[in-house]
Order: sequence, then structure tokens, then C-alpha cells
Amino acid sequence: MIQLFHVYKYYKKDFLALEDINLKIEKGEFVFVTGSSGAGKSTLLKVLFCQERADQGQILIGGKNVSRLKERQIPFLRRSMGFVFQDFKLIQRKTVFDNVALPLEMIGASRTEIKKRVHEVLKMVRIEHRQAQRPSYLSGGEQQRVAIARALVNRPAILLADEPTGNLDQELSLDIVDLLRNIQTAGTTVVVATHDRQLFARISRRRLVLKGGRIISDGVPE
Amino acid sequence: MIQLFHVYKYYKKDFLALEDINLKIEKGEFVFVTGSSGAGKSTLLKVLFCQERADQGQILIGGKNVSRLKERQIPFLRRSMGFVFQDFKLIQRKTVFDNVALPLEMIGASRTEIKKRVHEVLKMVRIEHRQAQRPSYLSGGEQQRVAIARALVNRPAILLADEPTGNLDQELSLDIVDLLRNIQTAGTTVVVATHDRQLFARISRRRLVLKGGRIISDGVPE
Amino acid sequence: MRQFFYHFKSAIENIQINRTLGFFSLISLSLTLMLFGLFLILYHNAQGFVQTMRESVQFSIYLKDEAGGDAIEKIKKLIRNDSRILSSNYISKEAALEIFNESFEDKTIIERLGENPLPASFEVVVKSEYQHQEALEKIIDDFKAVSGVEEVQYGSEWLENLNTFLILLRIIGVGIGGFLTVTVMTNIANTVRLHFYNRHEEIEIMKLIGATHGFIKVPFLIEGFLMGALSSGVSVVFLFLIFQYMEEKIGVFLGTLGTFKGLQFLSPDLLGALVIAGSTLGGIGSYISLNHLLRLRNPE
Amino acid sequence: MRQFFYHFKSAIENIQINRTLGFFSLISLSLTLMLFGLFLILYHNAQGFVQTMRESVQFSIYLKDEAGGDAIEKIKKLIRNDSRILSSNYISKEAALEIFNESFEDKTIIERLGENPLPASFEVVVKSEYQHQEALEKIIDDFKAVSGVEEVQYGSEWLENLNTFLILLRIIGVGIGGFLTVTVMTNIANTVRLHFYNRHEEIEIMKLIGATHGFIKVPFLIEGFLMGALSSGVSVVFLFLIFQYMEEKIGVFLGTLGTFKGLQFLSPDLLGALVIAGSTLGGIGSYISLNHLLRLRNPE
Ligand SMILES: Nc1ncnc2c1ncn2[C@@H]1O[C@H](COP(=O)(O)OP(=O)(O)OP(=O)(O)O)[C@@H](O)[C@H]1O
Ligand SMILES: Nc1ncnc2c1ncn2[C@@H]1O[C@H](COP(=O)(O)OP(=O)(O)OP(=O)(O)O)[C@@H](O)[C@H]1O
Ligand SMILES: [Mg+2]
Ligand SMILES: [Mg+2]
Repeated sequence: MIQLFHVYKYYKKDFLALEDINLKIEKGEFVFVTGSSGAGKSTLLKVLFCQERADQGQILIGGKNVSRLKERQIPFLRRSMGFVFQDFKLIQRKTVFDNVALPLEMIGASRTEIKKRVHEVLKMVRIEHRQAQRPSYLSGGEQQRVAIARALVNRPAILLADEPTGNLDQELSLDIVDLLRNIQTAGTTVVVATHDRQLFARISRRRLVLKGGRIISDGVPE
Repeated sequence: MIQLFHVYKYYKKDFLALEDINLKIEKGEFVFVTGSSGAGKSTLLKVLFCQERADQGQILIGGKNVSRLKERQIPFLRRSMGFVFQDFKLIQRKTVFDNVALPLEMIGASRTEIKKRVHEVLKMVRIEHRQAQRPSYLSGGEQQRVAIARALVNRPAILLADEPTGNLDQELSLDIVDLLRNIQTAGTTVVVATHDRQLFARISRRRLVLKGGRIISDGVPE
Repeated sequence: MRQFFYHFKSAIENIQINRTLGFFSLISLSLTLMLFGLFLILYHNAQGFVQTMRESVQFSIYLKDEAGGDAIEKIKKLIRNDSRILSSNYISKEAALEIFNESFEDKTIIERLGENPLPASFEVVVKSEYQHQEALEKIIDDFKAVSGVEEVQYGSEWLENLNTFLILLRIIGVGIGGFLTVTVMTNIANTVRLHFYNRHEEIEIMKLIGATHGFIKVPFLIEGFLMGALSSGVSVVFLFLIFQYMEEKIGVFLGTLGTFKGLQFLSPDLLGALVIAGSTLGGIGSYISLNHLLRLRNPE
Repeated sequence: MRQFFYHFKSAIENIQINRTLGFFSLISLSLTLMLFGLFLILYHNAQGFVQTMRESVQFSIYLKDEAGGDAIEKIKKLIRNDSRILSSNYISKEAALEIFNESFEDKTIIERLGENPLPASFEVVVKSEYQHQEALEKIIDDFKAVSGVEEVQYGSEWLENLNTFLILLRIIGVGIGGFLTVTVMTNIANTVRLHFYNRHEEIEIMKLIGATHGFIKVPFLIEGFLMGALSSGVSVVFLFLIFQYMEEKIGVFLGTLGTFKGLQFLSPDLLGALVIAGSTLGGIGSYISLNHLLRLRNPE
């Protein structure tokens, strides 16, 4: 599903954020990306999502060579993925419902379909009671759940989640983990960047540890 | 130092976010505010900081009745406090240094004083190597540390921190906790809203648990 | 077009949400368009004024004293059949004396003129397309050759002045008009651009969740178009009110200036053009600013 | 004022960071100010034109044929000592005939006039402050009473027309000027407002970390002021270039119109006033928009 060969990412030409990343993630796999603050977790996810473009190396996603993708093809790649942003990236001018509906509007889903799917997913993250509000009126954890809902709404083949439980209490975090696990078992490839030890302590899945932009460990802990 | 009597806070006139809060925090105390997402932790801190005004009840801070404070007096109250915002609230157009220097610029500190203090505090949160960057070029955890640095730079009498370690890995979280502890022992009153169990598992201090806007437990766990 | 519903709803929402911003953008656009409309009205009326002045460009064809009724009739016919001539007026010797009399006021002069020395004449107005040196000289030569005509005369100086004035008016008009057009277009584009400038974050987010440029643009284009249409509508209404006020206040004075026909408002065609231009400019302005915003990678 | 360093640095940084935005705001402001400057130039020159026309408002004082050299000298002295009169010009009987001759072109008329019937006259220009019906009639009555004067005449119709034209010009000038001022001020205020609109987040953050309104405002005010100053500077430079171009192209035509003195640029005073007004408006615009932004609690 996802393959990286010798991927390098520089910021501002001199800061090396990813160094020689080689990686293979199978379809339907669940991978944690960990490492200390500034290690490059977000950058790795962003490169997969084409939010940042890799400076060297090849990236294959679902058989497509993403590193050669033209600017105008990127939207269609993104529609096949869901991304939970570390800073949520919700549109402040739209309500929760409209924010979550956006990926469906883009592909021209019907009104009834949109309603059904959005409600479903808002319920999954337990935020349906706030659907008519603007994001700025929500608590940090509530906004995070909206961001998760938006990433899931169009049933993506790949889900990339950057620190999806940073603002959630233990109980909700576990809920979200269960949700991610359910999504995975339904066939979605899930990549979660997190420093939340509780999260990966709970579910023993493959763990990728980054340090200074390099992979220093990869595998399922015993 | 801080006293609350029968404080109520409504959002949009009908949503009760804080209900009958009574509280007394001594000078130099260290208090955790916990509770699940949407419980009202941020709201409680915001009310103390006058970011939101309480709808009922009295709030005394350092002997002053904050609930009666006029709009134009609020800046001076805020200067005596430091606030770490859950969403950082860094100015994107300014560098890290300038962001952290801002509270000192406001009180008209001298250039050398500003340089000294800003470097000191950037070092404390281990972010001095990024001082010339804009916040948008920093990782989530790095931005959070800048936010903490800004809250500390003018040596406030009260430090209010909303989820200060949500984006930090364990090692850095512990660093920050040590920092907060040092600040407390130097005489600062510290109030930290968090759902990070590791944080309050490590240091047994007074813990305030909120649920649906009410205090459901208050005290130092055994 | 199922998505059209989304696009239109978004556009309306955008306007509603940003009400203050929209209001001020609207005022800016309306005032700028009004300025342009006011210029059009002034230019239009100045042209009308010049037209009436042109119609007073006259020839005099002086007749020989010995020319009898037949000769006069023949010349009259000739004038009437000349396709270059708009109208003519016969002034007899007696009428000429009376006019001279009036214009001089000093009655003693006429008393001192024994016999009436003034000739009979035709005053002839030439069609505006022939009102230039060359054609006029041709006409004059033609009539000089007619028997019974003593002399053909025209106020060449006056005509030259009028022509100069016309060219001047056209230069100033085109100059100011061109400058105004540039200013109006730039202002509209800039207003729309500034109007959208605080949306870069939103646009960035849209891109990140897989929106094509087209999907992002459409609601903004609709918004720009609606804003342009609304402001040009507002400007047309206010132009009309201003015009009515002007007409009341100024019309009186203009009346005393004589040959002027009264102030003219813009024709419905021009008004329609103004609204269409406003809407189009609003759309183009948003298109340009969106392209700019879409190209920004790390906007401030 | 230690903080002034911070404020000024912030203002400069703001302009530098938002270069594209600043650039477009600048263009908008410059063009709008240029429009105003152009209006001032036109109005100023139209007034000058009217002034020259006023100077051609003339009286004719016709003398009796029997008035000898002494009488003429006496009248000349009287005219020269009259404080209401700007200038005068003596036209003898012979000169009058020549002028008449020229203006009629039909040489046969003069041949047919046996003796010269035209009187000698003084052409008198009245100072502009006396150029109204009442004063003029007083002057005429005064000169009619002088011995040796046959008749005093003035083109009353022409004067009335000129007065009407003057009033009209003033109404249109003040009307357009007023409207333009409103437009320019609104546009500047709005441009500055839109310029600042995407800063509400920054302002909100500043407030949250304890900045007083004053502290927040000062850099923005400086920015607005600098933008106003810069754009009015730019507009003055471009006005001058446009003016030079106009003078070259139009000056030729205006020359042929006769009594016109040539185009006048704005006086240094007015140019200075334009720059000061631009800067002040920039400052005021930012002040207004800041007050608005500071009052927003939950900005979009
Ligand atoms: N746009 C950028 N320009 C320059 N440097 C950047 C940019 N984005 C990230 N960086 C730097 O690259 C490094 C890796 O950043 P990244 O966001 O991938 O870290 P991370 O592992 O996600 O950290 P965190 O846990 O704090 O979110 C950091 O040191 C950061 O400062
Ligand atoms: N400005 C607002 N307008 C309306 N409702 C609000 C507003 N801010 C917060 N709320 C609501 O008030 C409740 C408490 O919010 P608060 O931010 O205090 O929660 P919290 O305990 O900090 O949660 P989290 O751990 O997710 O940050 C939430 O349900 C939230 O949706
Ligand atoms: Mg990150
Ligand atoms: Mg919170």
C-alpha cells in the first residue's frame, strides 16, 4: 500500500527533517509513529499526504508514484486518504456539520447521503450534540474529535492521524483507539503519529520510532 | 491568592459551562484541574484570566475583585499572570523570539533586559535553537514550548497552564513538570488543566476534578 | 449540477457571515462605480451640449441686391436638395437690417446709414458629418458658383475654436475616462482581493482535504460576482437620486444658458452595461485574487 | 519613549511581511488620491480659465462725435482714477471702422457707407469684485452722466451667461469635489480597514497576553500613516508625470483657444496638503478599523 525508498525532506534547504526513510506498510496494517518532539513524525505523515513534498527518494501509494504527482493531481490522492491534523485545521466560518461534510461535498455526494454519513461519523466520535456550532465554540478535545470525524467521513483507504488524542482524556482516547482499530479491521490502512505511551501500550502494533529524522527502530514490541 | 464564590458561566445564554464553583487557592499552591473533554477545565482557567467573564458569583485574585473589573483594567491583571493556551495562540507573523518578548515589550523593559530574559526562558523550555523562526515552521511540541516560554517570561505571580504537555513526549513532559514545580517553589501559584494521568501521577498535588461544569472532587490524592 | 447548490449556499453564507467586511467592501465598490457613472453622465451631457453648439454652426449665403424672386427660389431649392445641409433660413434685406439694428443698439448708426446697405441672405446649418474645414470649403465653393450669390461666409474662427474644443473635450474625456476605468478596475480588484485576503487559511485547509482549485474557486467567484452586482445596483440607484437632485438644482441654471436641452440621465443600455460591468469586474477581481491566494504556500 | 522603537519596528515589519497585500493597498490608495489630485488640477485650471474670461467682460463707452481731444483726455483720466476699473483701451473712430470692417468681411457694405458712422469708444474692463449686475449698472450710470459720452453699453446677456456658468462650475465643482472627497476618504478608510482585517487574530492574541489598546494600536497607526504618506507621495509623482504629458498634448490646443494662459500644476502648498491629507487619512483609517477590530469579541 505505502512504500518509501530513500526519502529525504529538507526544510529551508538546510534543515534535514527526514533522512533516508525506507518503509513498507501493507494494506490494512496499523502503524504507530513515535519519537520525541521535533523528531519528524508530522513531517513523515505530511510527506505521505503531499502536504510537504519529499526532496529526494520515491514514494509509492496504492501503486502510484506520489513523488512524481503533478500539483493538479494531488486533490484526488488526498480524497483517498483521511488526515487528522495535529492542529485540527477546522474552518472557523463553517459549522461542525459543514466541516465534516466538506469531503463529501467535494465528490458531489447527494444531500441525503451527506446527512447520513456525517451523522454516523459524528456519533462515532461522540460529538453529534455540537454539530450546529462553530469550531471556535468547542473545547480542545471536542475540536479534535471533529477533526477525526472529518478524516473518516469519506471512508478513506488510508487514515493518517497526527496526535489524534493529544487533547483527549483517557476514556475518550481509548474510545478513539477502539474506533481506529475498528476502521483498521474494516480494511483501512492506519498510520498514527503519537507520543502517547498509553495509546501504544494498549494495543501492541507495529511501532516506528523516529529520532532526528531517521528511523531508529521498527517492529512490533513483544 | 485566588478565591471563587458561587461562580457560574453560561455560553450563549443557555449552555451552563461552570456551575456554582467555590474554590480557594493559596499563594504558591500547585493545583491540577482535571476532568473529561468538555468538562469545563479551560473555561475555569479562562474565567480566572478574564478571557471569559463569569456570569454570576465573585472572583478575587490577589485581593482584587476581578468580576467587577472594567475592560480597560483587564490588561494590567493579565500582566500579573501567565497563561499557556491550549491552542498556543502564537502570533504567526512574528518570530519565536518576538513572540516571547511581547509581554516584556508591553511593560517597556529595556532591550538588554528583554534579550536576557527571553534567552533564559527559551533555554528553560529547550527551544532556544529555533528562536529566529516563525511559529508555523515549528512542530506541535515546539510551538507548545514557545507558548510556555511566553507565559513565564515576565515572572508572573500566577501561572495558568491549559494542557501544557498535550503535544509533548514523556521526556519533555517531565521536563516541563519539573519546570512548573521549580516555578512553584520560587513562589508562583500554578494552576494546570490537564487530562494527562502521567503528569498528576508523578507529582501528588491538590487535584480538582470537574464534570459537566461542577467540581466533583477536590483534594490531594493519597 | 448537484454541487451548484453547495457553491451557491457557500457564497451566500460567506456574505452573511462576514457582514461588516462585506458592508464596507460594498460601500467601497458602490462609491467607485458611482464615480464612474457620474463621469459617464457628465461626459454624455457635455457631448449633448457640444451637439447643440454644433447645430449653431452656420453659413451665410449673401445674395446680390439685383437677385429677384426667381433667383431666390432657385437657390432655396438648391439648398433644400443638398444632402449635406441640415436646415436653412432666409433673411431678407429688411430682416438683416433689423438684426443689425438690434445687435448694435446704437440707433444713431442706422439713422446715419442712408439706404439699407445690408444684403439678403440664407443662413444654412451643415450636417455634423460635414462640419470640417475641407467639406465646408467645398460647400462654400459650390454655392459661390451659383448665380445670384454675392458672397458665402462662415465664422471660420468660431468653427476652429469649436473643433479645438471638441478635440480637447475628447482628449480630456478619454484621458479621464481611461484613468477612471483603470482606477475603478484596480479598486474593484483590490477591494475584492482584500475582501478575500483573510480567507487564505480556509483555502489552505480546503486544499489539504482534497479540494480541487475549481471547487474552491466557484463559491468565491459567485461571491465576487454577487458583490459586484449588488454594488453596481446600489450605485445605479444612488446615481439616479443624485441625478434628480442635480437636475433640480442645476437645471435651472442650464436653462438660462439657452440652447441646452436639459440634463440627460444615462440610457437604460448604459445602466445595464454598468451593472454587468460591475458584476463581471467583481467576478474577475475575485478570480485574480483567488489565483493569487491559491498560489500562496505559506501565507502570512 | 523606549517603546517607540518597538512600535516603529513592528510597523516596518508589518509592511515588509505583508508585501503583496501592502503593494495592492498602496496602488489602491495612490490611484484614489491621484483621482482627487486630477480633479484639483482640473478645477484649478477651470477657475483660471474663467478668470481670463472674466477679464474679457468689457464695457464700451461711446463718445460723441463732437467730443474733442480735451474731453477725451478728461474721460481717460476719470477712467484711470476709478478704483472699480481694471484696465481700459481707447478705440478711435478709424480703429472702430477697421474692426467693423474685419468682422463683416463683406467689403461692399463699407463702401456703401459714405461717411464713417461709427463712434470712438473706450473699452473698459471692470475688476472682478464689481462684476455683478448692481455694481455694473452703477458704473454705467456714472459714466453716462459724463459730458462727451454718447452711450454706455455692455453685453449684459454675455455677463449673465458667464455668471450662470460660474455658478454652475462652482456647483458642479463643489458637488463632484464633495462626492470625490467622500469617496476618497471612504476608500482609504476601507482599504486600510481591509488591509488590517486579517490581523484580528493577532490583535486578539495581543489582548490576551495583556496588551492595552494603546499598545496594540500604535504600530498599526504608524503603519496606516506610513502607507498614506507613501501612497500620496507616489500619487504626487504620478500626477506630475501625467500633468506634463497633458500639458504637451493639450497645451497646444488650449493655446489656439486664445486668451488661455496655459495649464497650471498644483501649487507646492496644495501638493503638501495632499500628502498630509493622505497620511492623516491613512492614520484615521487605521484608527477606525482598529477600533472596530478591537471591539470584535469572536471575530470570524
Ligand atoms: N515548515 C517548516 N519549516 C521549517 N522547519 C520545519 C517546518 N516544519 C517542521 N519543521 C521542523 O522540522 C522538525 C520536525 O518537525 P515535525 O513537525 O515533523 O516534528 P514532530 O515529530 O511532529 O514533533 P511534535 O511531536 O512536536 O509534533 C522540527 O524540528 C521542526 O522545527
Ligand atoms: N465560546 C464557546 N461558546 C459555546 N460553547 C463553548 C464555548 N467554549 C466552550 N464551550 C463549551 O463549553 C464546554 C466546556 O468547554 P471547555 O473548553 O471548558 O472544556 P475542557 O474541559 O477544556 O475540554 P477539553 O479537555 O476538551 O479541552 C464544552 O462543551 C464546550 O463545547
Ligand atoms: Mg508533530
Ligand atoms: Mg480545554
